[in-house]
Amino acid sequence: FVADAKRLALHRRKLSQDRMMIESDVVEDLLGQLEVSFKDGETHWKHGGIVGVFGYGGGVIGRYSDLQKQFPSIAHFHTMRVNQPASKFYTSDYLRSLCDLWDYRGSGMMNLHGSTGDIIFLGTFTEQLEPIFYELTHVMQQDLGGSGSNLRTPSCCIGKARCEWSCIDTQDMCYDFTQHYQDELHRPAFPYKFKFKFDGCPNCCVASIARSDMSFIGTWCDNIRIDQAAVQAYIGGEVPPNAGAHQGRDWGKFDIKKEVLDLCPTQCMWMEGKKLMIDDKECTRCMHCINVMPKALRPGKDTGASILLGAKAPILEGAQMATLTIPFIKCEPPYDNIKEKVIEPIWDWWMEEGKNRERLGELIQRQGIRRLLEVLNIPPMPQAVKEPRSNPYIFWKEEDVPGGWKRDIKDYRSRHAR
Amino acid sequence: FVADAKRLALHRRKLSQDRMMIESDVVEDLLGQLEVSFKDGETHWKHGGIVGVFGYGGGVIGRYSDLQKQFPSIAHFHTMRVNQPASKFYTSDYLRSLCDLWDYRGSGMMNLHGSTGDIIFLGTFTEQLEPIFYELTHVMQQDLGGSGSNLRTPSCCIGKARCEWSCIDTQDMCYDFTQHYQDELHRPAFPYKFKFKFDGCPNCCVASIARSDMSFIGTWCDNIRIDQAAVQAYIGGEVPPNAGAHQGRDWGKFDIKKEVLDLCPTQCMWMEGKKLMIDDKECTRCMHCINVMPKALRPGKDTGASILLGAKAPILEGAQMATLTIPFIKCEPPYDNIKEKVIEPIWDWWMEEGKNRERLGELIQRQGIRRLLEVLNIPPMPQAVKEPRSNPYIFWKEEDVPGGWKRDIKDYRSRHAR
Amino acid sequence: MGLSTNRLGLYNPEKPMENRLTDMGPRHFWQYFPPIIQKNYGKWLYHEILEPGVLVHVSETGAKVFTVRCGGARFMTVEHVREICDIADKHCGGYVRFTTRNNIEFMVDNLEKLDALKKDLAGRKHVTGSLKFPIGGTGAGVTNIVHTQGYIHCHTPATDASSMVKAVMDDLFEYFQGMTLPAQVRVSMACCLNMCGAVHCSDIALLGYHRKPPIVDDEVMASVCEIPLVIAACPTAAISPTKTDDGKKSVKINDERCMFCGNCYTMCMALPLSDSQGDCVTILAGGKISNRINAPRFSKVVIPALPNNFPRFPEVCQSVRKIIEVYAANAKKYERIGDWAERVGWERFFEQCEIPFSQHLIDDYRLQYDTYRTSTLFKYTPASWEVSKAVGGVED
Amino acid sequence: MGLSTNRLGLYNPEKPMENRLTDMGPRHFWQYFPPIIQKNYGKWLYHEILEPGVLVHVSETGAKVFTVRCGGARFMTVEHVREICDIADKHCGGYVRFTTRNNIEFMVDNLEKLDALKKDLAGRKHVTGSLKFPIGGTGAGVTNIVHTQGYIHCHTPATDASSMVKAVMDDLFEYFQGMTLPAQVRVSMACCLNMCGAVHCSDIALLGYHRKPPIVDDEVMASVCEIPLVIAACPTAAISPTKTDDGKKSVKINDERCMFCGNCYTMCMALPLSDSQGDCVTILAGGKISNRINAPRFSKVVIPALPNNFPRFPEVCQSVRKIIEVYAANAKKYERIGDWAERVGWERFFEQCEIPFSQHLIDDYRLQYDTYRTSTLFKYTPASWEVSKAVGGVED
Ligand code: SRM
Ligand code: SRM
Ligand code: SRM
Ligand code: SRM
Ligand code: SF4
Ligand code: SF4
Ligand code: SF4
Ligand code: SF4
Ligand code: SF4
Ligand code: SF4
Ligand code: SF4
Ligand code: SF4
Repeated sequence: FVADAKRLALHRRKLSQDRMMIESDVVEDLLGQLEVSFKDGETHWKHGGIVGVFGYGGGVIGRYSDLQKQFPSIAHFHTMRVNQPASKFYTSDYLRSLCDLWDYRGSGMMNLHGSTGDIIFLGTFTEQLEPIFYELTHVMQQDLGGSGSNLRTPSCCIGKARCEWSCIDTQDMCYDFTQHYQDELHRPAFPYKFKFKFDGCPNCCVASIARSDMSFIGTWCDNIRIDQAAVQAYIGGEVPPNAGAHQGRDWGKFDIKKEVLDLCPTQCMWMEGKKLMIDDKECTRCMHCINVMPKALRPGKDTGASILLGAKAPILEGAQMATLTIPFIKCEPPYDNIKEKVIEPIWDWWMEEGKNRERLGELIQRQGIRRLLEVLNIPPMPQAVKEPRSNPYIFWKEEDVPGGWKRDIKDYRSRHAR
Repeated sequence: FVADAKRLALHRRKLSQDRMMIESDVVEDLLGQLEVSFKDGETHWKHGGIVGVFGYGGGVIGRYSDLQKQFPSIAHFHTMRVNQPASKFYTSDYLRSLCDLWDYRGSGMMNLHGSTGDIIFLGTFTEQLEPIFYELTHVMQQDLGGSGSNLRTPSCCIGKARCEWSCIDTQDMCYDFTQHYQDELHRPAFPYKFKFKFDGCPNCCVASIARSDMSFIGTWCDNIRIDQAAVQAYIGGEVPPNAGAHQGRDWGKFDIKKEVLDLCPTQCMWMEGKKLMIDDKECTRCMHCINVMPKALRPGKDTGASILLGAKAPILEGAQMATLTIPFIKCEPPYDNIKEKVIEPIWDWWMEEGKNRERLGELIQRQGIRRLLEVLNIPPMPQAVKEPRSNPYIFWKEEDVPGGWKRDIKDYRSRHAR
Repeated sequence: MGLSTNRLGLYNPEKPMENRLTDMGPRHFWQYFPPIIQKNYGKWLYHEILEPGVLVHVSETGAKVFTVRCGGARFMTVEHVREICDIADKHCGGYVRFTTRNNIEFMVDNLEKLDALKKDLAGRKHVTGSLKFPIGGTGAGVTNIVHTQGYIHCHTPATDASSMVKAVMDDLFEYFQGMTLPAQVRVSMACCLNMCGAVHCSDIALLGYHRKPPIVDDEVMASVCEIPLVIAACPTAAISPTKTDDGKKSVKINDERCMFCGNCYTMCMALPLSDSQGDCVTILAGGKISNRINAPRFSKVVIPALPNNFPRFPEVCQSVRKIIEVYAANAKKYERIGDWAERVGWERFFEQCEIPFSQHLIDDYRLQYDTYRTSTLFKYTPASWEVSKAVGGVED
Repeated sequence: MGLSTNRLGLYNPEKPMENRLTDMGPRHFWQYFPPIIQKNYGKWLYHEILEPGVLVHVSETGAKVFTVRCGGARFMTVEHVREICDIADKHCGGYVRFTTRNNIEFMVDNLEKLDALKKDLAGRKHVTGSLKFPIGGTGAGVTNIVHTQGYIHCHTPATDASSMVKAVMDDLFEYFQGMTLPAQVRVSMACCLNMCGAVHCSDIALLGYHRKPPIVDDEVMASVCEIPLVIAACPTAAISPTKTDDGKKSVKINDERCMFCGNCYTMCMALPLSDSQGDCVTILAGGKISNRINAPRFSKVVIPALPNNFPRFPEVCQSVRKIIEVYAANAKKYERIGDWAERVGWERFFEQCEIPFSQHLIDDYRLQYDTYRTSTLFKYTPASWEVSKAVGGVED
């Protein structure tokens, strides 16, 4: 990346200053400060910095150097988060406009992409934030992404655009939810950040299950589609297993028993002569057999999503992965069932009872899945847990218990002398 | 049991009162109170009751009826815990003396045995506690067991007495430790109860891993002994698998692959032609293959015990099973290494830092395994955990960190402007 | 020296310390080993279960010991014990032992003695006609149910032990006498969650449980209990200090926070929990203790509450039987109940055992997070479809 | 309408609200799909990896799309992006995409274009001679390392991101270009435990970590931070209020209780943690995200601390390489690093990777109990023998 940066430095040196609203040596200064940081073994960015564009509570991360005298051109070095198009396809002229804009009004350095998915503009001065925002919205019809205690920029896997396994329209859902919840994305109303991610199947290529408060993962509820001829092609060695993902090493001849049947976690596959059989009601849709034989096996046709809740990084109570909450839900625009029956009840609950800086996952742990069921108004299902509780510490409610809780010590003592 | 009780009632009615120090109708009264309890759905024993024999802090559980007028003969109904001989073999005349003693000075009702392992004398009056104790000690050379915040009566599996798999002398260890720690057993000096149990092998027939603060489980560190001829006998169906434990149902012909090799948790067994092979260094000594083919396979010859710590029932923090702490330790009388290097350091720590009513397992959870290692002065081993921590929240100590912790804000600010 | 026969025997209340013997511990075990056990101690080669309840162990000396295991109600009277002694004298040279699950084991050293012993045992019946010494409890079956005191002796039970165990055991008797199950099934019972007997790792556990917060006996609280200790005793901090209208120091309970553990009552008699309607039986399943194939496992709560229907507990008996029958029909050889449930998935367990899955079964205690299902790996069952319907995920 | 070229562009500071456009969201994705993607959206039948970094997806329409995946340093300058655009124009009709791991994907619709594209990419080098657009990152290999800001932009890092990632990636380059591993190995990097990028479920995770408690900037504490919020921010309650000698309100840190999470600094600038000697790199391994075969799994801490040896981090590179090589040599096909470690047992993992097992690796946080090994099932390794020796369990 340094080579690339140096190249930009060169480029900027050649540009006349009126082609740049930020000092031309911003790159040199950044690399300079980086050097000092290496030497000191400490970052040289000041803490925080509340800047932004009018009316938005997110989209800009304020940064100031603590070596401003030494490196004046990065005295301010705010980032802007630009909401990427779903699954990150671009046309060159769109990208070029971004470059021209950022070259002119910013450091010319960016991240494609940030971990949440945004296009990250790395480093500009406060003065340029509004102008950039105006250019983005008026000229490029492009909005900022999220930061702060907002809905964060949703993202999704490539899905149906170029993947044969996607069980949901990841891009459409991502786009629709982003648009529908613009207010939540730009104006902090939550106790903390909230993230949506959309994976087309359980392979989880956008890692939604580990990185989003609400994770949508495509799945199916009918049967895996089998092309028996293709199965034979795999057995015969005419097609490389796992689409050739292991071709770099000689793993020997493909062995369907060893590589597929035996590895099926539910042991629900077997061969009847030349015929591959699957007991689909035992299948947990782990994708393994499909991954190994993409030409022969495909997910079912009756598709929808599983919704899992509460993934997050370690701060504070330790990391969490998302918990299975809605096993299967059909996903058809305008997705009202998801919005009204799932997302909004959860947000209402979280905004009502969540503590400051408490992620959804932590709230679920604090109040228990039982409370979550009440909030969503859904019945309990064993699928929500790996196993039932092993401790008998059940918090019974008064209405569960015959006769209620009001008791009279006198009545008790009438039967039991002290 | 009611039939049995009625029978005793009859017997006692026949006895002249001077043959009993407790009312003859004690049985009727007990059954009577039981009836009332069924009716009320509540026990009719009063709370607690501190009684005992001089100088001992345990061995007697005080009980008083809360229906004394109705059932005077069980107004007092204290139990005495009599320390059973290791693995509960008896001679009839010893048992008969117990009966005579208890018939005469108690209710004539008992438990063979209590859950911890004691012989339980169920129900006598306070006045008889000392006389019974004197008879036990002087006439029968027999002491009481434990209760209260003491070492509890140790117990063990049948071990070498009648089991081919025992890797340790369970009875001898049980007896030796019980004798060696009589003071701890009789005089409460602990924060809470403490239990030893001794299992001869990982089958855990005395359930030590679930029920003892310190669990000794026999194991081996060399190779499983194989009798290849016998292996063939199993394969040939001449010997029933698992010693005939499944003979009640037709499970079909014995299949060594399906029933042994495939179920070996470490997959360290295979057949080389007619020869059964075991890669012993991968074996985790789970006993399965030995259980299935006792005639063909035996534990190794180089034996000792694994020591696991901290099992307990749910009160308060939830149940715990014992945690592997000492992977392998030779067990030879007088077991000084175990006493000096394991038991006593643990007790010192627990007595020093354990809270009132805090079991060892809870102390370990509160202070962490790391502290346990310091106390035992042993190095860390991955075998103590299923897996390393997934959270990075390491409590570093100052000595671990280069330069220590003392730092000066001025020095920091000299590099970092606010 | 024989047992004394006067009221206070060898004890002299005037001089309580006079020739008091202490710290002698238990009798040494060796003297109670029958000769064949002494001779072959540590020499056993292998064993075989000849028939339900009958074991033979073969020694490298060639000696064989035959063991007959009989069901023991661990609650016994001296009369019953004396009868056991008679049998031991008659057949076993006066030796007998008890197992860790309170069964009785008679041992003989040859087949003739074995037959005689078995005949004798089979002949001994209670007046009620039931067998006094049923033979069984070995191998892949149900052995004796370990249990606790209940109403017979304890002050904290939420149910009775002996009667429930008797009822369930009668119902499962065929499994005690047969070895028809995929693996051993260990049933245990505890009358409160102190779980004496540590039922927390049993294939099936029966647990007495309170469901009403303690009643505060204000009148005596301050006088009979250390209020600070009482407050500290509560794991959920549901107890706080208060004053009664008439100014007495006492405590109050935050009912919503109570999880009915009873620890406060253990510490203080002025906080009774037991209640005929509140107290119930909780069923747990899927635990194990042995390290065979996989690690020991806790039992899981599968039925939160069944009524205390004394003395035969029909609902409890039916539930236990149902689980065992479904298990017997579906598990593979060597699979314990928990192995089977984990292989097919707990959702299948509940579906097949026809046990409704209630929210009470979802952990909400300290380590709850580790029980959450954080994956998409599940099987569809009616329970999951109910959830989908509730959110309009599928057409009704 | 083109981009404006004056200092403030369309923005008028006088009237900040004047024709401000908001809430328009991102551009719609469809317009950025190349024609072949639009035509075959949702119609894909199967795919194949032709060679490292080159995929073909086949549609039911018979159409094929060829994808070339290039390693992208996600930190890019406009110059680099413009070059990407040139390539897209030249070969891909002006279309390009980026993956969820920040690789660049160029797509073409026939083999000729594919060859031309590959040649072109292979020809583009940095002045340093290194490839600008290395092709790879598919299948059973190592793909791009996702990472975070580090010293380039963040205020809380305990190490730098870009430089470490560059160093490690250079070292692992062969695996980026080959598909020689038993399964995919996903390496991720985060510069503090906020773990932007959620490295907590990666096959190998590199994590910047502080090891010194915050220094309290007494002088400004009261003025720049809400002391009660600061105190509340600490998960271990290590922070308490205090007064400085000159009577200023401030806080003090109980160093022993600090676990260096940095949450207090996130909340309050007057509590800096970073320190050249204290800050270190923690290595985690064995995590995964996909639900394939088994559930997603957290990564486990396997090396508590390696030095921040800027800018090439030799110790980090060696450790990562070692783990991958031992894994490659011992795992079965389709086994992820964590699958392998669990199959052979973590004790073997440490033995074979020659990583010392330090007490820091034993969990002592909230859910620690669930990581205890509560069974006798283990393998002997030198580490276990050390314990046996320490207690006189075996002869030295
Ligand atoms: C820019 C980005 C890292 C990157 O280089 O890509 C980033 C940067 C920061 N994150 Fe993050 N997070 C970024 C994605 C994430 C992710 C990954 C994701 O979203 O998929 C996570 C883990 C998932 C999650 O949300 O748990 C993440 C978990 C955090 C956390 C811990 C939150 C938690 O509940 O555990 C914090 C701490 C906080 O919020 O105070 C945090 C805080 C921060 C802050 C704002 C620092 C702070 O103390 O407030 C960082 C600003 C850095 C800077 O100066 O630019 N960032 N952060 C990512 C956003 C770019 C984008 O919009 O595309
Ligand atoms: C008699 C016995 C049950 C039986 O019928 O067999 C028993 C009876 C009592 N146990 Fe127990 N425990 C008995 C074995 C156990 C076991 C099993 C074992 O030792 O293997 C356990 C589980 C293992 C363990 O120690 O965790 C056990 C765990 C408890 C507990 C919970 C302790 C904990 O830390 O979780 C309590 C509560 C307490 O100590 O206050 C308890 C308390 C009691 C008390 C003293 C009741 C009380 O609230 O103080 C009971 C007196 C009953 C009575 O009136 O006779 N008993 N107790 C067992 C002792 C007989 C014997 O000495 O052989
Ligand atoms: C007599 C007794 C030991 C004692 O000191 O009293 C005993 C004796 C034997 N056990 Fe046990 N076990 C005894 C309680 C236990 C317990 C403890 C308990 O249940 O509370 C366990 C752990 C139970 C659990 O895992 O939950 C136990 C788990 C085993 C196992 C492991 C079985 C499994 O599938 O996990 C074996 C191996 C086997 O059965 O093949 C075993 C094997 C044996 C053998 C075959 C050992 C031998 O070679 O003699 C003995 C006869 C087995 C049989 O009865 O079929 N014994 N055995 C106990 C009889 C209790 C009873 O009256 O029924
Ligand atoms: C392009 C991308 C999606 C996107 O929207 O950008 C993608 C694309 C594909 N993934 Fe993925 N995955 C992508 C990130 C992921 C991630 C997320 C991550 O790593 O952060 C995961 C989860 C990783 C994990 O489990 O830790 C992921 C787990 C998989 C799996 C499951 C592999 C496994 O063994 O568990 C498959 C199935 C397979 O590889 O056979 C898969 C399969 C695929 C397929 C074959 C899907 C298809 O039919 O086209 C695609 C090409 C595979 C390849 O590159 O070898 N993809 N894939 C992402 C490329 C990232 C990159 O630049 O390298
Ligand atoms: S998550 Fe599934 S659908 Fe989405 S890209 Fe990955 S494999 Fe395809
Ligand atoms: S998807 Fe997974 S569980 Fe289903 S059949 Fe294939 S391998 Fe088995
Ligand atoms: S624990 Fe092992 S040694 Fe002891 S009796 Fe059971 S099987 Fe035999
Ligand atoms: S004892 Fe268990 S692990 Fe060892 S070889 Fe036998 S079955 Fe395998
Ligand atoms: S389980 Fe509870 S009620 Fe039963 S004996 Fe033990 S302490 Fe008493
Ligand atoms: S029963 Fe347990 S939870 Fe309820 S008040 Fe008493 S101690 Fe607290
Ligand atoms: S991981 Fe930490 S240091 Fe790195 S960008 Fe995120 S918050 Fe900043
Ligand atoms: S770093 Fe974390 S643990 Fe340490 S004082 Fe700050 S908040 Fe508390």
